[in-house]
Amino acid sequence: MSTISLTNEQRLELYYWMILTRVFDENMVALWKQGRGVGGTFSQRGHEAISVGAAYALGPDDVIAPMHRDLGAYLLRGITPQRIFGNLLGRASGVSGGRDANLHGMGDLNLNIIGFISHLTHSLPVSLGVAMSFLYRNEARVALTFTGDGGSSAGLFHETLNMAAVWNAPLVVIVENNQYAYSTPLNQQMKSPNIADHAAAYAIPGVIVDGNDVEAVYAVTREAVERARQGGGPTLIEAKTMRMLGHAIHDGAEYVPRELLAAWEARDPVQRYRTFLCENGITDEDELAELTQRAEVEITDAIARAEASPLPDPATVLDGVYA
Amino acid sequence: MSTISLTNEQRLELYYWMILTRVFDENMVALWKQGRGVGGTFSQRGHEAISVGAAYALGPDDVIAPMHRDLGAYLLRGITPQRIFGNLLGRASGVSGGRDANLHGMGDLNLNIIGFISHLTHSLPVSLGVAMSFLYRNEARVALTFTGDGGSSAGLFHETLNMAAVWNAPLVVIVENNQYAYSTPLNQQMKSPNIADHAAAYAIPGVIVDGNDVEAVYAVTREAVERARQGGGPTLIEAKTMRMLGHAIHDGAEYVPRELLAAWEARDPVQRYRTFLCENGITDEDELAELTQRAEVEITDAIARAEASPLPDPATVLDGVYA
Amino acid sequence: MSTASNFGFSDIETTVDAGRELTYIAAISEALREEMRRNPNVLVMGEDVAGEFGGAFKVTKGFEAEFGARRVINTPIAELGFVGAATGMALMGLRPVIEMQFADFISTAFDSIVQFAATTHYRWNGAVPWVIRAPADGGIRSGPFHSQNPEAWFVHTPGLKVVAPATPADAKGLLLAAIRDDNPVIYFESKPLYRALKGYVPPGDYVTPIGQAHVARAGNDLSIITYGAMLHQALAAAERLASAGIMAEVLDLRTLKPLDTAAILATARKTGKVLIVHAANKLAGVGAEVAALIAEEAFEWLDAPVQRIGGLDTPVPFSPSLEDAYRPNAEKIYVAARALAAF
Amino acid sequence: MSTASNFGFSDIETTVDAGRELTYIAAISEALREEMRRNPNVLVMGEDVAGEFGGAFKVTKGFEAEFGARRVINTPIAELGFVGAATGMALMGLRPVIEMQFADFISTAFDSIVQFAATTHYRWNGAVPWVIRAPADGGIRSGPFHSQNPEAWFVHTPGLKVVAPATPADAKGLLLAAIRDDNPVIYFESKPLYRALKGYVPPGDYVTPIGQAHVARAGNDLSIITYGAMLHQALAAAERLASAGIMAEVLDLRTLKPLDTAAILATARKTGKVLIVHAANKLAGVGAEVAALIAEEAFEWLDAPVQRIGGLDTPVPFSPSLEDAYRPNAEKIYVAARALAAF
Ligand SMILES: Cc1ncc(C[n+]2csc(CCOP(=O)(O)OP(=O)(O)O)c2C)c(N)n1
Ligand SMILES: Cc1ncc(C[n+]2csc(CCOP(=O)(O)OP(=O)(O)O)c2C)c(N)n1
Ligand SMILES: [Mg+2]
Ligand SMILES: [Mg+2]
Repeated sequence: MSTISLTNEQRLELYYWMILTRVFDENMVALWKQGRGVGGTFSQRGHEAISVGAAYALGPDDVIAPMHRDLGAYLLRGITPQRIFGNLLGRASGVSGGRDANLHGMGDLNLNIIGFISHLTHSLPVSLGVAMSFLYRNEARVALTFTGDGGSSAGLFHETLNMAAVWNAPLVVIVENNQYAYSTPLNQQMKSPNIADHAAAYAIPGVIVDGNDVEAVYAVTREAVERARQGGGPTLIEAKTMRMLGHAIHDGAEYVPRELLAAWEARDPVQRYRTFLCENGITDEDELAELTQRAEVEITDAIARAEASPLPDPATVLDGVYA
Repeated sequence: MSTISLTNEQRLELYYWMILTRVFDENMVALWKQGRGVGGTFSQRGHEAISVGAAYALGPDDVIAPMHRDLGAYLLRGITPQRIFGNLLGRASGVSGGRDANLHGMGDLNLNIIGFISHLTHSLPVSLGVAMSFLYRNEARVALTFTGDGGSSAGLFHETLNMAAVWNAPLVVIVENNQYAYSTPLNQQMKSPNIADHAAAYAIPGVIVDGNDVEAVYAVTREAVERARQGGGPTLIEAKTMRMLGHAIHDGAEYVPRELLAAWEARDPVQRYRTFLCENGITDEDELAELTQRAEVEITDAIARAEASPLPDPATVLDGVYA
Repeated sequence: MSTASNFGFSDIETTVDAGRELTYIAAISEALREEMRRNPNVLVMGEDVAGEFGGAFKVTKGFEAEFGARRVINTPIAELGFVGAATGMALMGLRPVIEMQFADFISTAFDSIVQFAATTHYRWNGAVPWVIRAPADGGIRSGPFHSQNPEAWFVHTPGLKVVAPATPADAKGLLLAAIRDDNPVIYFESKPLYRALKGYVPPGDYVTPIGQAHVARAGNDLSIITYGAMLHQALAAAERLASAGIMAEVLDLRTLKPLDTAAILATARKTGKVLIVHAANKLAGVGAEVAALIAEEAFEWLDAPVQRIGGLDTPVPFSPSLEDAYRPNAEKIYVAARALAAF
Repeated sequence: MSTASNFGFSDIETTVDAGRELTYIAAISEALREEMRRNPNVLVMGEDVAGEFGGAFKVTKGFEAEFGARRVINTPIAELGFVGAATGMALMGLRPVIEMQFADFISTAFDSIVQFAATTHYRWNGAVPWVIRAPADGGIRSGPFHSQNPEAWFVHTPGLKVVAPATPADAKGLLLAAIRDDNPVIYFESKPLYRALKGYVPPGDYVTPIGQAHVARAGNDLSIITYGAMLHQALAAAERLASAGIMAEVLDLRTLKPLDTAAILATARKTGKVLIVHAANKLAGVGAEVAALIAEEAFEWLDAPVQRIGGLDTPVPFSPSLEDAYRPNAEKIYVAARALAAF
């Protein structure tokens, strides 16, 4: 576990966002198993440290474009659990007002969040454009975005990093390498397992980080964000982790070797940070249990409110196509 | 000038293809200046050593997918100057039968040539597929294709090299880095000037070669082709050269510094090989003059025949949309 | 036909009863497996098609075990590149069947399809005999990027063929025809029919010729021209119309490019009243071409305005209340047809 | 209007005479320059637009000197990525005007346009006020990849706006309207008109509203509905028709999405005979939507079949003999209109 200068208060914040994400996820999975879901949804289990650690490294004016396993980032940046459950359940109160599905379409420019689109890997060039707008206006702001290992095979990965390098854009790209793209293991996606290796050819910094270590993720992201803010250009960060459940709610992921999952289970990012916090005397199990309890209440309440909220009025179906 | 085991006869062949390409090009430019052209066309000046040296490294069963500055490759692989002028002039006798423009659309599967398409960089994935068909059928054949420095910024560059590496495809990709994409200099296209650097991230061999040295181009291509043939997978070759005239016939290329052109003019691939051949006693100026003369006759004759040949019958306009 | 929401992820039944009643998706899988057995040049490629997994919808489950990794290729997420690679294979005489994970992602491969593959034979006689299988259509609460019907883009593009089976038998017959065709063919499969629709599927080598529409129900009072999942909504509406004494003819286009203009004009001329229905955006959709064709060449036979029902000019919304407003169905067809009959 | 083959590469005249007769391309350049002076959020980006070069067609020549490299951005050859980047800029309130080097390459950016930019406002209220300038159309011996008219793909796609000016005044007026619109707008410019067509262009701030068609010539006998370069072929045909005593009304659509349905229906109802003309592939082209609309909503006013003339269902062939066979022109319009008038 790396150590960087975080206050204990900050550490508890990091933990809270992780446990909130975990509790959200477990409740969401349960909801779908009970047949109360609408459409599909993506489990976030295993990705908590990346989405939370990275988002925590941003200032409020920075812009983030999360991907489909970055629930933690949405929560941390201020989208309430109720609005997210509303989205998942197609409610008018959902972030996209019932227009987009699961964790897609959850943009909110008031919160400096760019919504995700199914088509991989469009968050990258769009975030590059966001970063370019900061250069354009001489603002000391940074854009942060994410892609999966799978998304890194798409041409946009190359186009974006190349242009970001030439333009010296204040952009940070994090690859969440969770070993699989849906059912396809890494070795069928790429020959070299280190996606960060690409950075060298763009002449930009490339960093590999333990994606299950929230403080490590925070530290490398923070460094990249500050470099970008100071005119140092883009950084490519590869966070290694494991997708602990199926690709989406319907997927049992029988194709993943059970030993592999067991090995990663031992490195569970939430449990690991919990142990770290206790062993270093930063907090104790009681306080952590209280946080979990708080998260449970928040999520249970959000689900109840979201489920009770109405579907969109069909008469509004044509609204909002144009600005 | 590198030395490899080429017979003197082979060296004269290499020279002949280069001088034929040069003479073709000069006559083509003159034709267009006289207003006898149809549409646009691309000068080939400066690219002779790459297109000829690389194509010469292939066996007859290998497949080549040239780009728009690879006239030498088309000629060497057996498309006659008359068919090419026919193409440029929109004649029924042209390679594409008047359907495609300038050096596009000059495919001929009997000659194992894949036609070029305007949209950059589609020759790459298509050639990968050709290479995959060789693996599929267990044939010891290789696919060779080309892109410009400009084309290397396109997503397909990444998608193709990544898949070629994973699939260990018998594919050789040559980047003709001529310092410009139309008016855009290299430093506005990419941060690192060495495109071959990308190879490392795909875990495949990457080679930089002097693109004005025909034997050097031949040697590195030959090595890559044989490696691919023996199951060693893909290679990325970057051949450095300079585009000596405008992007296309109408382009005066005022944006290129004259000193840069002068420096490269001193390294003209045709003149350089001529000097090498004479200085090493492989041939003499008389024999070379004879080859030039032969090329002049061949080209002049081709132009005359192409110009005299008819345009396509308009009644055939719908033919060939479907196979 | 129901719009069951479990449209896609369970395994496909592999034991076929004597009556050969197969689901729509089982018919696709059977056609593909049988053609791969018959023709060693046929291969499948796409995201997640290999291994025990066998594709997002399990169409190729077990294929790698039977045909080997050489013929069942998992691709990285690089649609533009892997369709380009399929084009290279096809130019060399192989017959790749490409699975798009969802039809919505076909736009990612757009250039490879509309610029390279579609034009190559016209430009230099390079035949490109691949098929793209595109799991299309909505009504299943999958939102804007897992519900699209993008066929109009490709019908407008010279050099392609486009098919859209509506029944298990045609799912098989058109897939075999598509694979054997020497041109790039886009095969739009209907996700809402996958496991919800069962029907008789002829055994063995059964081909539905490309370019032939099918009169799914005969009638004299008006014509409903449709394709894909909407066929079943149209048939349901026609049934209700019949109870009201209105005899609707229902034409299933089956092939969208080249259109069966003879069949379209025949039904238009026969009934003089035409309603065109598809799930895709009505605006500048395939139905516009059908309507224009009729307005051009069957004008003198028409007794009423040519009507169209299609999706709205919005992305496909996710929420059930919005998607139901977005999407045509039997009720909307019935209402429009009654008005048309009364014209 | 002539189809001069030097359609594109010479510098654009910058001195404007008192009569303000400008070429079509000079009007584009003027509109862009003036709007960049007015609005610091407007920028241009694309391949080769910067420096002294100023774009393949010189529309932005001198712009970098005036506005600086920050507002005049040369991009690598990465259409998908740089349109995506423009979307990001637009979401932050900038107004990028993207130059496609040729309209043919717009398909390379397809996903960025039709999936991301077009849907973002509907999905999460993200406004994307960019403009893509797409130099389109042929007749200039440029072959299949420098002659395309791909507007139908985008008209079918929810969330976009599409314009296609036919005159220098509208070239200016629609470009200003497009830049000021808060949505993604695709602006199809007509290469054959670039330097071949001159006309009066109002000075200063002149806007042609998006969504309004224009009656370019009034008449009672039949309607020719068209846009882009074909307007001038239609007007030439109308002139000849007038000599033959046939008074054609010519409607210039100007905006293709949203269509001015009121103007279309008005002319159809007025004359009862409609001929639709565009250079793009006729099959499932924009004309199909116009014809279908008329067949649906002006049926009772029609005295004759709705006719369409468009490009053939082939790639645009390069050779003059083939391209002339491929492409509509005044003669073909005249012949069709005479037959229609006689119906
Ligand atoms: C262009 C495109 N093709 C296919 C898909 C379907 N798809 C959705 S997620 C996914 C796998 C993504 O893998 P990865 O990027 O590694 O992210 P992970 O799900 O593992 O977090 C695929 C293939 C898509 N969304 N976009
Ligand atoms: C996708 C795409 N975008 C734009 C173009 C227009 N275009 C044609 S050649 C060219 C420059 C190519 O540069 P490079 O790849 O370096 O090759 P070179 O011409 O220098 O040999 C451009 C931008 C194109 N053909 N394809
Ligand atoms: Mg992954
Ligand atoms: Mg170049």
